Amino acid sequence: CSYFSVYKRDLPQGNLVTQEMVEQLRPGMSRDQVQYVMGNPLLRGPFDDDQWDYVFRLDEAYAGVKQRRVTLTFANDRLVNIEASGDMEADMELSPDLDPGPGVEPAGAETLPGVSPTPAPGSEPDASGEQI
Amino acid sequence: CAGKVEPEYPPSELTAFDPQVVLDERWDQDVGDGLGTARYPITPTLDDGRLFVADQSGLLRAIDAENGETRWEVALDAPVSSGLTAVAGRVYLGTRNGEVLALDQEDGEEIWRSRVSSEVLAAPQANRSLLVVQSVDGAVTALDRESGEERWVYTTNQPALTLRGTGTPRVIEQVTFAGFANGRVATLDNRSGQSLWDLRVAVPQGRSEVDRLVDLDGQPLLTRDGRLYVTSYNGRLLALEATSGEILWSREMSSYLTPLLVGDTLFTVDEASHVLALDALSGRLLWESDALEGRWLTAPAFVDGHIALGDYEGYLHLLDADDGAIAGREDLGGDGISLPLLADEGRLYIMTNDGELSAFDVEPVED
Amino acid sequence: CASNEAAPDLQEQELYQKAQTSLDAGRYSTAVTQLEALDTRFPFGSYAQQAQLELIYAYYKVDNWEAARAAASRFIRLHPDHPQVDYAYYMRGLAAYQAGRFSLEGLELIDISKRDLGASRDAYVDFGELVRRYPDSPYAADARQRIVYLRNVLARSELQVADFYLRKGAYVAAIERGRWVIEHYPQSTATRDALAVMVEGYLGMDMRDRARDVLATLIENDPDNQRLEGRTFEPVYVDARPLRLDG
Amino acid sequence: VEFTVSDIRVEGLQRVSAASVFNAFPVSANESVDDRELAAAAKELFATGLFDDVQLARDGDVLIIRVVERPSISRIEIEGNSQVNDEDLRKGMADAGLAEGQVLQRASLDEVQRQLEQLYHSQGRYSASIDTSIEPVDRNRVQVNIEVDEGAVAKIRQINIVGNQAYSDETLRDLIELEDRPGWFFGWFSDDEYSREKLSGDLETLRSYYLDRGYVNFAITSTQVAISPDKSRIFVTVNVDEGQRYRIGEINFAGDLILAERQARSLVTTEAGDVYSRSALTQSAEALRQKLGAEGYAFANVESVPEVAEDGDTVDVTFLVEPGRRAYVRRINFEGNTTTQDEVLRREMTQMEGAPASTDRISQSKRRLERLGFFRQVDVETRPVSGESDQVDVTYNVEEQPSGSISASVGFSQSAGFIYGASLAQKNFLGTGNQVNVGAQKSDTFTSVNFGFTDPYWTLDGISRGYNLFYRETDYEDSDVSTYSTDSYGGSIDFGYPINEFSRLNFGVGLEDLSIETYRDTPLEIVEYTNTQGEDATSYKLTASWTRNKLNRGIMPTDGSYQRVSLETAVPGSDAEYYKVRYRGQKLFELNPDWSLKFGTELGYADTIGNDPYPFYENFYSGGLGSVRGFTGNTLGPKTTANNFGDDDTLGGNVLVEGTVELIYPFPWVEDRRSLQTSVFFDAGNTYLTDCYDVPEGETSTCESGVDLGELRYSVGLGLTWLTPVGPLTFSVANPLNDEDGDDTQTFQFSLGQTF
Repeated sequence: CSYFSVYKRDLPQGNLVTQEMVEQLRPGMSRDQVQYVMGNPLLRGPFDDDQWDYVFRLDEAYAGVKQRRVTLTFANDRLVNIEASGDMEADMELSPDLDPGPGVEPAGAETLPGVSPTPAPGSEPDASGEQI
Repeated sequence: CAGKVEPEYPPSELTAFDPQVVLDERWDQDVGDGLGTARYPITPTLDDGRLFVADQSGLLRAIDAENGETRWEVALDAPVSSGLTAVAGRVYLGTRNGEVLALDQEDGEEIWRSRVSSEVLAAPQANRSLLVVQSVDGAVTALDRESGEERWVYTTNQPALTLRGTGTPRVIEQVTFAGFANGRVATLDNRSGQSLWDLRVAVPQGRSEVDRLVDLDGQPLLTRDGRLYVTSYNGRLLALEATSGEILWSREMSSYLTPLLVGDTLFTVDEASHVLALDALSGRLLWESDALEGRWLTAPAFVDGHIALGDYEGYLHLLDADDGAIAGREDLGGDGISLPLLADEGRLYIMTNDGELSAFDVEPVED
Repeated sequence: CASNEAAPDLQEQELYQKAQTSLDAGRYSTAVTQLEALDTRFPFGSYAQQAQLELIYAYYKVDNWEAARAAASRFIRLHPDHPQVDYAYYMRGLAAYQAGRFSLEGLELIDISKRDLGASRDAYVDFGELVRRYPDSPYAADARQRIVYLRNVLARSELQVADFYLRKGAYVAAIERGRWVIEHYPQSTATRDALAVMVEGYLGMDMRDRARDVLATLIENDPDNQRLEGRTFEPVYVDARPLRLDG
Repeated sequence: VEFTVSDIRVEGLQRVSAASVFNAFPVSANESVDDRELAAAAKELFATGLFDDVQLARDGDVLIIRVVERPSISRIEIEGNSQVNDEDLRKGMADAGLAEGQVLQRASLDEVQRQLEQLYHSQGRYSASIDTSIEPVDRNRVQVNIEVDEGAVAKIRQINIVGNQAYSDETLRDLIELEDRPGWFFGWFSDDEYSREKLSGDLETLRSYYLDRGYVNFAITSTQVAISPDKSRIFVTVNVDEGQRYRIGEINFAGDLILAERQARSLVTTEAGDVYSRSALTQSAEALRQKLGAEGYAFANVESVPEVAEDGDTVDVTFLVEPGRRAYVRRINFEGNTTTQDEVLRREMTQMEGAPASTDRISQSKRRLERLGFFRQVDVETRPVSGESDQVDVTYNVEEQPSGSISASVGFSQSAGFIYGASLAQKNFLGTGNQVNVGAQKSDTFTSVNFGFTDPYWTLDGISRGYNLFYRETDYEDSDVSTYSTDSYGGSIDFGYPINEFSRLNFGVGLEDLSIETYRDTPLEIVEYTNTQGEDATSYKLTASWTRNKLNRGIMPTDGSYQRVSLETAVPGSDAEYYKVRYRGQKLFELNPDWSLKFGTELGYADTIGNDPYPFYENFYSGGLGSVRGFTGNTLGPKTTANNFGDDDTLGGNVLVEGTVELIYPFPWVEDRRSLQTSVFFDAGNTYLTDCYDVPEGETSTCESGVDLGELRYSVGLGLTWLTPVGPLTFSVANPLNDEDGDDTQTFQFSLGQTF
């Protein structure tokens, strides 16, 4: 990223599922077996629980967005359909940034530009007026 | 600022008495810095006219019992913590780091030094071939008397809190009688260290760990005709048949000191420092004296018809063996007496806590 | 008048009378001391249970919300099937409700749904329990009204967070916040906006099939929702083609 | 035998109400019962625990229940306890069901007695004894007396470690807390009082000492605690078996490592050949666990498993890595933000909802909240979601503190008469996270108004936008206050954005219109300047700044660093074209949680563009709070050449040099370090003119130009910053060290609303 561009961070969303995980799935598996392989889906089907969406989306700070989706369909609690889409192969490493990032500009550390304390010469009453 | 511990039995005041005996001090000398703040039971020992004494820093000295002259003195680099035993030309003692030393009676030369499992407080006991050592972790180790090599070890498990000090084993040729902190006495076969029989002397009762202390801290007494006397803390004084462990008689009494047998009378001191005289065959109480209650008396010694005891303030007391009446008293000071006194035909050897050794002759008052 | 420290040897009945007079006269802090003394000294007396109820009321009147809630919970635990236990449930909810309110809330100057709603959540749960256990208790009606108000506040705060996550581009987070509203506050009017959030979230992730399912439910439940033009949904933050539900 | 109960009469009641007997007694009037049911009923009534005895009798068809009420406790009297205070005792007893107003249960009284003795014994007070007595008071109520004789703590007279060869008794005894000699000062500071916890703590210290120095097989074979017959002295014997000293052989990893082996190995602080050290292995395991946490495996578990090789003296270590399931954050909640809006907190989060969890990002977000300066305390808690084994909810609990100040003031000075002023400076205005500065001052000789507003998150990525307006008019016509006056008004707008983890860039543009009024006693430099440059100056200002903020806290930081380089120029087309460069740096070292050392500096250089003189009203000033304390605000630096009527005055300079060293120490007796900070400081600073201003013909200027560091002014003093509910109050007492005549000094200085 160029020295002047705005600092951004990667924005990961969803379950980080991989092709190896999907290959371990077998139709007929129970929900628990699927959960053991893939983990618990963060995004369940909107209304019926027989459809689980394993979506992983990585909105990279200085690059595009990579997304993959695996939709599993269950019939009477047995896995019947596996549908994978998006770039399953792409390497989606999470960038481990450790520093807390720039703080918000602490007011008071610097008087706002334009209001430089132009001193009225002579005995300027200093700011110690009494408190009402 | 933390208060002193209020004793269970407040020490009794010393009352006037008409003396029956005269104590004539023959000699005295200082032995290093004595028993130390931990007051290790470094009891002196006597063997054919010679006294062997030591202090807790490892100073060992041989003294002519008659005139108190020092024969030789040697500095062992070992913190002595147990009583001394002198037999067959050698002196045996135990140390704080669990070592056992054998030294030559002639010049204090170290003959051998070997190791047992923990700190040794009881004087090592010997028979013709073995040296039996009891350590604070409840183990009894038998070493070869000649070489110091370990022959066998008998271990027992210990309660979390025990009374300071350990039992001293009573060793004869075939067996060793040993009392433990768990309230049991065991008879061990000297060939293998296996227990022939063991018996519970005291039963732990009460709520707190302190109430449940049942240590056997004295040395079992064995008579020639096979009777065994064992004292216990918070428990009983037992008279047993030595070969089978069968109980002849028993008396509810708490004592952590070794009893004394004179003829057919058994003298013992209980935890309240009452002195009792019992008929050794039946256990019948002959007399009991509570004149010195609460004065933390030492184990009793017998000299010339009298019972000799030391106390925590450093007084030496003599009671008449027949009726327990106070017959003599001597103030030795020396930060108190905790070691049992050594008696030898009319003469008493006393070592105080800060290491003052003195010899007294006991003569009856000519009236 | 009665000294604050209730005299110890007053008979139970006399002490109870004194507490009643303090309550009637509005001297609530004195009443609290007297009722507390009654409770400790005559735990099994005939007035004990009544005193405990009035103690809840007295704490409430001196604005000591925690003590009121604690006393109510204790009463419910000790006398689960007491004829007036519904009052204890109601007071426990009311104390939490008051603890959650802000002075400026009425002026809409500070929108409390954007801030910590711990106390309001407790009130919502307690009123819910009261209405469920004692549907025809005299306090149920008022409790139901407060539940509606609280439900909207809690739902609105969820939607505000969902809105933030839509702007930020964290679409899974936004969708799940929407689902939370639908699952936990089904009767609140906010469910419609929650559906709209989910549609936009799915559009953000280009999952137009899911978006279409949710949009169908939205149109069915709230055809003239302001996010809809006829059967088309126009995303606000997400740059995606509008979603039209044909047929 | 069966009989119908016509009526029930209860006898023996004293305090318990008949009602409570009836509703506990399952049989009611005109019920037919047999003996078995009656016995069961009696048992049930007894089970209430209210009665010592329940008897049933018959008088014809009337059932008589004869009860003996258990006394209830009217008072509990405790004496003799000093080690354990009354409340703890009463609370312990209440837990055991023994409290005033409760029914007396004999069993619980014995239980309490046993527990108390147990407690004292565990403190080494073996001679403690407790006896209880029950005294009837009236109508079946009793008073319970508990006399406690705590006895003294048994003193330790021996700690004997048996079997140690590698380390001497002395070295080992220095490690442990318990001692076996009375302390040096009458035994007061001694630690020779026995307690079981301290002993087990000491044994653990011994064990880790050996395990950290290669003795893998070190074992404490047994420990004996013995007590003297008079229960006043304790003897501790610890038997150890050191075993052999080992070095590290191979290090390898087992289980699912996730990390690259090279990366994992870099986290292990010990390598083959080093002496085996348990603490090094635990630290390495923890480092690995945290790395895995950062990678999203919040439930990771890492263990170091040493295996002693049969031969030689090496230990092979295997790090067993169980990453557990990758964890996800389901929801992030905030508690305690009663005024600050949820979004102000949420936008600081680097950990996203509905995304892989990273322990680093979760704690990183906590630090970002702390740096806002809005909260006194921030805590974070991660709780697993029930039912979803790999999901967690993260809750940040914040404790808000006032982050700004509201002040109104009435002042009086001979020259300006009454001065009315009000100012509001809020860093978190109404909880929106926006910074607002509004100020107004009115007096006979001047009026000033300023308004500033900054939204740090104008865009979600953290681009901030702020603008500022000010108006200032002075009228010294008839007062002898000052030798000249300036009126000015203007405004500016600026944008800032983060360029990396710690640094921000700001760009701004502003307009300022200034007019100068001179009087007969105006200093000559100013008279000459206005003659040559005119009295009005309109300037178009561009500002740019780079800030790097690594301070650990927004308000009263104790660690970290802060740097800021700013450039301000009046671009061509302005009446006076100049540029002004300013550097401001702070570095703090946290010596320990309460003490820190702070170094600060401020440097400035300004010059004109072209050959017009540098505008004097843009000069740097030094002195006062935030600069060189002990000197009156803005009075350090070159002086003007006095006109024959007026006296000289501070002109300021185009070069600024300031520095400070400050030691922050804990104010005694004050627990809450977060709202009060006290320090001892050494300040230095001054302003200089690279070249003097011209004076009218025929006059000689008294100014000396050139930067002479010898002219730096120094001061030493005590500073205090206190977060009052109204805003941060800064106070300083300073003693100038090398003030020369003409310097304007001020020992006490304070300000409200500004932390420096």
